[in-house]
Amino acid sequence: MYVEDLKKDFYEFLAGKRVFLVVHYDIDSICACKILQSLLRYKHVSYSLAVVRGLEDLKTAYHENCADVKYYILLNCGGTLDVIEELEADEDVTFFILDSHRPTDLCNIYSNGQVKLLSLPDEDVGVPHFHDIFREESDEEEEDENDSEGSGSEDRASKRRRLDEESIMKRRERRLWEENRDKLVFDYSQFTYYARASAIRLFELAWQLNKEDKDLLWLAIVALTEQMLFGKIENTQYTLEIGPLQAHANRLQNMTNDTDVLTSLKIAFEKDLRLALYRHWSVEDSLKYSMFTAVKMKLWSLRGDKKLHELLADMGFPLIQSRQAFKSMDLQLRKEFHEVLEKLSEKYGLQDLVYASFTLQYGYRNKYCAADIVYALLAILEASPRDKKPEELFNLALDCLSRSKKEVLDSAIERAKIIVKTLFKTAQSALDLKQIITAGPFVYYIIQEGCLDWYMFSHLQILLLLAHFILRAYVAVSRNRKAPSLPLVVSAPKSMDAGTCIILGIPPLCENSPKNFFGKAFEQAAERINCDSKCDYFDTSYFEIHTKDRTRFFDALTALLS
Amino acid sequence: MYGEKAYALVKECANHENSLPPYNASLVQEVSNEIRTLVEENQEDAQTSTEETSDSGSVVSTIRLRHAAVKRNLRCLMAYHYNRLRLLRKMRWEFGSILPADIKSNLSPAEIEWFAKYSRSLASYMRSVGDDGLNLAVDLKPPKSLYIEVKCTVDYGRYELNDGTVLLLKKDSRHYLPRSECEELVRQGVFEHIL
Amino acid sequence: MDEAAIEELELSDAESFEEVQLTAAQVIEMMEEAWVNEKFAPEILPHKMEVVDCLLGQIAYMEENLQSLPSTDFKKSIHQLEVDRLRFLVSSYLRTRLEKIETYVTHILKQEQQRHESKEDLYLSKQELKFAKEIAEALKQNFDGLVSFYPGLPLEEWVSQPVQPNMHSFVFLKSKKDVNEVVIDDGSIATEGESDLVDFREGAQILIAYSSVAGLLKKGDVKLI
Amino acid sequence: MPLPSSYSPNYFSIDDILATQERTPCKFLLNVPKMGQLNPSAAERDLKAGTSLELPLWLVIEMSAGRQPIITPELPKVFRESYREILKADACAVDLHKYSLHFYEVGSYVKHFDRRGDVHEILLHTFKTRYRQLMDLADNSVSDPSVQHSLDTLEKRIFVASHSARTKLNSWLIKSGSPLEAAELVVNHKKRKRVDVDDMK
Repeated sequence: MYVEDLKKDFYEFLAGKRVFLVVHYDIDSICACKILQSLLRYKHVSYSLAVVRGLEDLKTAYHENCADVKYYILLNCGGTLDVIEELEADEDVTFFILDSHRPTDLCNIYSNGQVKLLSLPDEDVGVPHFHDIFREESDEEEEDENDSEGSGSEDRASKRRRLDEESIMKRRERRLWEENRDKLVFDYSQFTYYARASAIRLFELAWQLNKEDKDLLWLAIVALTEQMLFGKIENTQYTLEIGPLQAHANRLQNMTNDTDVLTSLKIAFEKDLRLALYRHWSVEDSLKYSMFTAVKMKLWSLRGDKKLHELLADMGFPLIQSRQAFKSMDLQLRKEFHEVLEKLSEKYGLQDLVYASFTLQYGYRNKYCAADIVYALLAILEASPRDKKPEELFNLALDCLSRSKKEVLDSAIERAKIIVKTLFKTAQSALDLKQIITAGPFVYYIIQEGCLDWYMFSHLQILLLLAHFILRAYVAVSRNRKAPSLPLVVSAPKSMDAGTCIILGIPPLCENSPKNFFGKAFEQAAERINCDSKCDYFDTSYFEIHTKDRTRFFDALTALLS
Repeated sequence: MYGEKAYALVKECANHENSLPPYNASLVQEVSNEIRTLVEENQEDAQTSTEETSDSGSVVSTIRLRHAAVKRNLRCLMAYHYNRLRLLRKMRWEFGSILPADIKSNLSPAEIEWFAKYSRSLASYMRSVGDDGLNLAVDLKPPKSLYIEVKCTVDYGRYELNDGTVLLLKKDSRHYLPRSECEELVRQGVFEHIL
Repeated sequence: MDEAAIEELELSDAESFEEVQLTAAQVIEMMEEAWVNEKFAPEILPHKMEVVDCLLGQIAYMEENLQSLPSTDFKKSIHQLEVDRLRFLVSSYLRTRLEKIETYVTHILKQEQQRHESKEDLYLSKQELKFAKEIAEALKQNFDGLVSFYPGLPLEEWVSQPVQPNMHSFVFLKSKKDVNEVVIDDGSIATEGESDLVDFREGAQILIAYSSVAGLLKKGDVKLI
Repeated sequence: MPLPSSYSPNYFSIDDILATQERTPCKFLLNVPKMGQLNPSAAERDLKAGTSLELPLWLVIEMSAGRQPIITPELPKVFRESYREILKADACAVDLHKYSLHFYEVGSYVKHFDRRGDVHEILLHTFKTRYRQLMDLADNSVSDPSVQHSLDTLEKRIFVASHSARTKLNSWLIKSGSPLEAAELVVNHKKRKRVDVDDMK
């Protein structure tokens, strides 16, 4: 069931209770978690916190603590599955779920109170009606069964005949109902997609409670930016969400009277460029490695390289300057950068280079755009040394978001550059070596075990970014007219020891929508070839199988989608 | 030169201002031996002093020199032990009455005995304050807030709070708890306070 | 919120200290002054156990009342914080004294002995004295064991030069009333009349060697800050 | 929470023991029988009057005191005229650490060997001039360990104390709160354990 009044039935309800927070390992969750923590503190709600990466982690976290804690808040996890069933939860346990993964499991939506959804009902699209899905076994039927079991009555035969007719009718009706239900459920759960970021929902709660501030707003902004950068939501949705956040930014800015540069914090609504990390990089590198410019100008080729230099020349940026760190470039050039590039964007086919975003400014020297922070968090969560545990990285990511730990942020940004570069180089070599293969209804790309950077791509979000990059690059160079209408499947090694790999599918470019049908397709393909599969991820467009089954799996998928 | 070994003993303290190295029994023994030798030589010379006076100066000077060396050695010896006890005292406040095994193995038997006595005296003092005693090992900083956020740094296992609720402390898990519940665990390094 | 309970909390101030004619606020103020003095004075000061006991009683009483409040009450957290703060005050005061007792144990016991002989009030409380004697004994035993390998060693030195507080260290103080002609002790042996004198006005703040004002502090004419 | 202690060496004071181990030149006034081994450059049984040796302060102090001194002490070279001139010129420029690890402590002992009081004066002068620089460093150096290299032990202690006070004040001003911390010894204990584990690998 949905919680209608978050303030009364969630926030105030929790006062004085012990709560367990289960947080999914992603950027939106971290932002949401930070907002929630600050809210819980006002009420002195004592909590413990666990980080989960998949269903198994969720089960472990629940079973380790279910004896001691009765209230669970699940952030970005658990919404898409029947938690009561999956966790074998006791009756006295209550789950509050705020999950941006869709579709939400129908059992959660129609739960009688043990599962409480914190999202808005209209974020779940096309939810079937209760009676179309759940059918109360009528008393009659039960009697029916009792009767047929109890033998020995006199006019059994005649009664049975009568009953037979009745039950045939009933069974028929029931079959029809079941068919209808299966269809409804299939339609409902056919696509996996994302609803609005959980952090935004919690920020709104904070606002409702009059406990919002710029720090919390910034978290909501970062979460939204992540969804946009990783292609999890449509552009229109991004535009829709950004309006209210801009209003909040203005309002909060006007409310403060802190003018001291050293301590004040300023969130500005600004046009930004789709160039990764350029404020902390050099102009040339950022232009070259960012997906947007790389794909539009085909920068992986020699010709692309030349074009890039032409662009720089057109802009009036000497090579020496554009290879310098942005911060140490001539002030004049730095000021002009935006404008000049915007002017030239049409000439170089870079329309849409500019998008609306926010920057955060504090102290004299610290200015970050929301995307910078997203990249930094990504680097911490998914590109840290292998010996770090997810909990440590989660803690580090929280540190990265607190302004007092600038060194954490800066080193994360350095690592983020490596990610961006690696994405570019991987896409480049995929094209050079013609590794992007058409399989009829889809194209696929496999990162082989021997690949230098395979470990980096065994992480969900980086793999997603790579998939976007590869698909766009493929469409840009492909002579196949159908290319924009083909989806892409990528696969990367997951664990060398276990011999498993991840499969990720993304929808075709022409659909212009992140709605993803691969979850169901993967499931069916795996069923067809009867292979061992694991669906531990909350986002079902990811799948995990044994590497040895991959060829058969792809065959089955081809057959299925043809 | 006399007192070199004793000096080495003190140097050991100086080099480990905040940790307790293993009790250096052999060096202590050597210093004791030097003291014994010096004292015995002095006693011998004191008995035969009259004979030497004439030709090569007074043996009194020799005795004075040796006596200075004895005093120096004693001072070093005692300083070594005294400063170890001071450190041990600090440990009682920081680790509690039960020391980690690896620290305990660094102590001499006499030090272990002293520690037990000190612990006992301190405990009975704390019990005697007020009507029902006062634990002086907590409330080390003026409180700022009732609840604090902590990060668990070790796999501690299940831990029961004062109000009877139990929570599982796993490495790197985060908790938001009443400060009074956390303080001792923070002191012992189980928790890390996050501001 | 149970209004009566809150009222009771506040009433307790007046009631429980009737016999000494002190309000809770006064007790806390005395404790604070004693704590700051003890913290900054190099030597141990006469104990203030009656204040400590008073305050502990009050803490216990407040905690009892807090127990009866529901845990969600906002006022409860405020009061709880206040109780924690008071407990810190007492603990810190007693800890500081223990530190001094342990550091200067030989010296302090010697002085207490002298005070006892001249029938003066002792500086240590009964419990502290017991504690001090115990740890002095433990230290002595430890040292005895150490030098027992040879009888008759010249051991008088650590007893004759015990660890002593530096009475000449400087302290900040505030005068609680006018005090005239304080003799400034600059460590040199000055003959009477030659030494410098200074007058304190009430409320004046002064930085001065502790030895010059130890007496005033113990009388309560000045307080350290 | 240690007591605020101003400088006061005692019988057990490690620093004082270390300082009195420093050597100073002296001349023997009397023969000392059987003590020839103290003079490494001669192989005689007795130590002859007139011998010049460098001896540790603790011995020098004992032997030069009393009604009948056995030796006369001289000033260590860093307290002699030429060095004093350097300190007088610009005390701040001197690497005191190279002069002596315990410059002030040693100074306050050897000043008694100098009847004119020049050492006394130079000690005061050096400390006063350097103190201001020291405070400046402590306030402003961003935990740069190199600045500590030219300080003697006493100065280093003052530096560390005031630097940490400064850091605490800053963090209090900015965050208005100080975190609860693990006990110092516990932290050290853990660090050491980690080192041990590393060693075993």
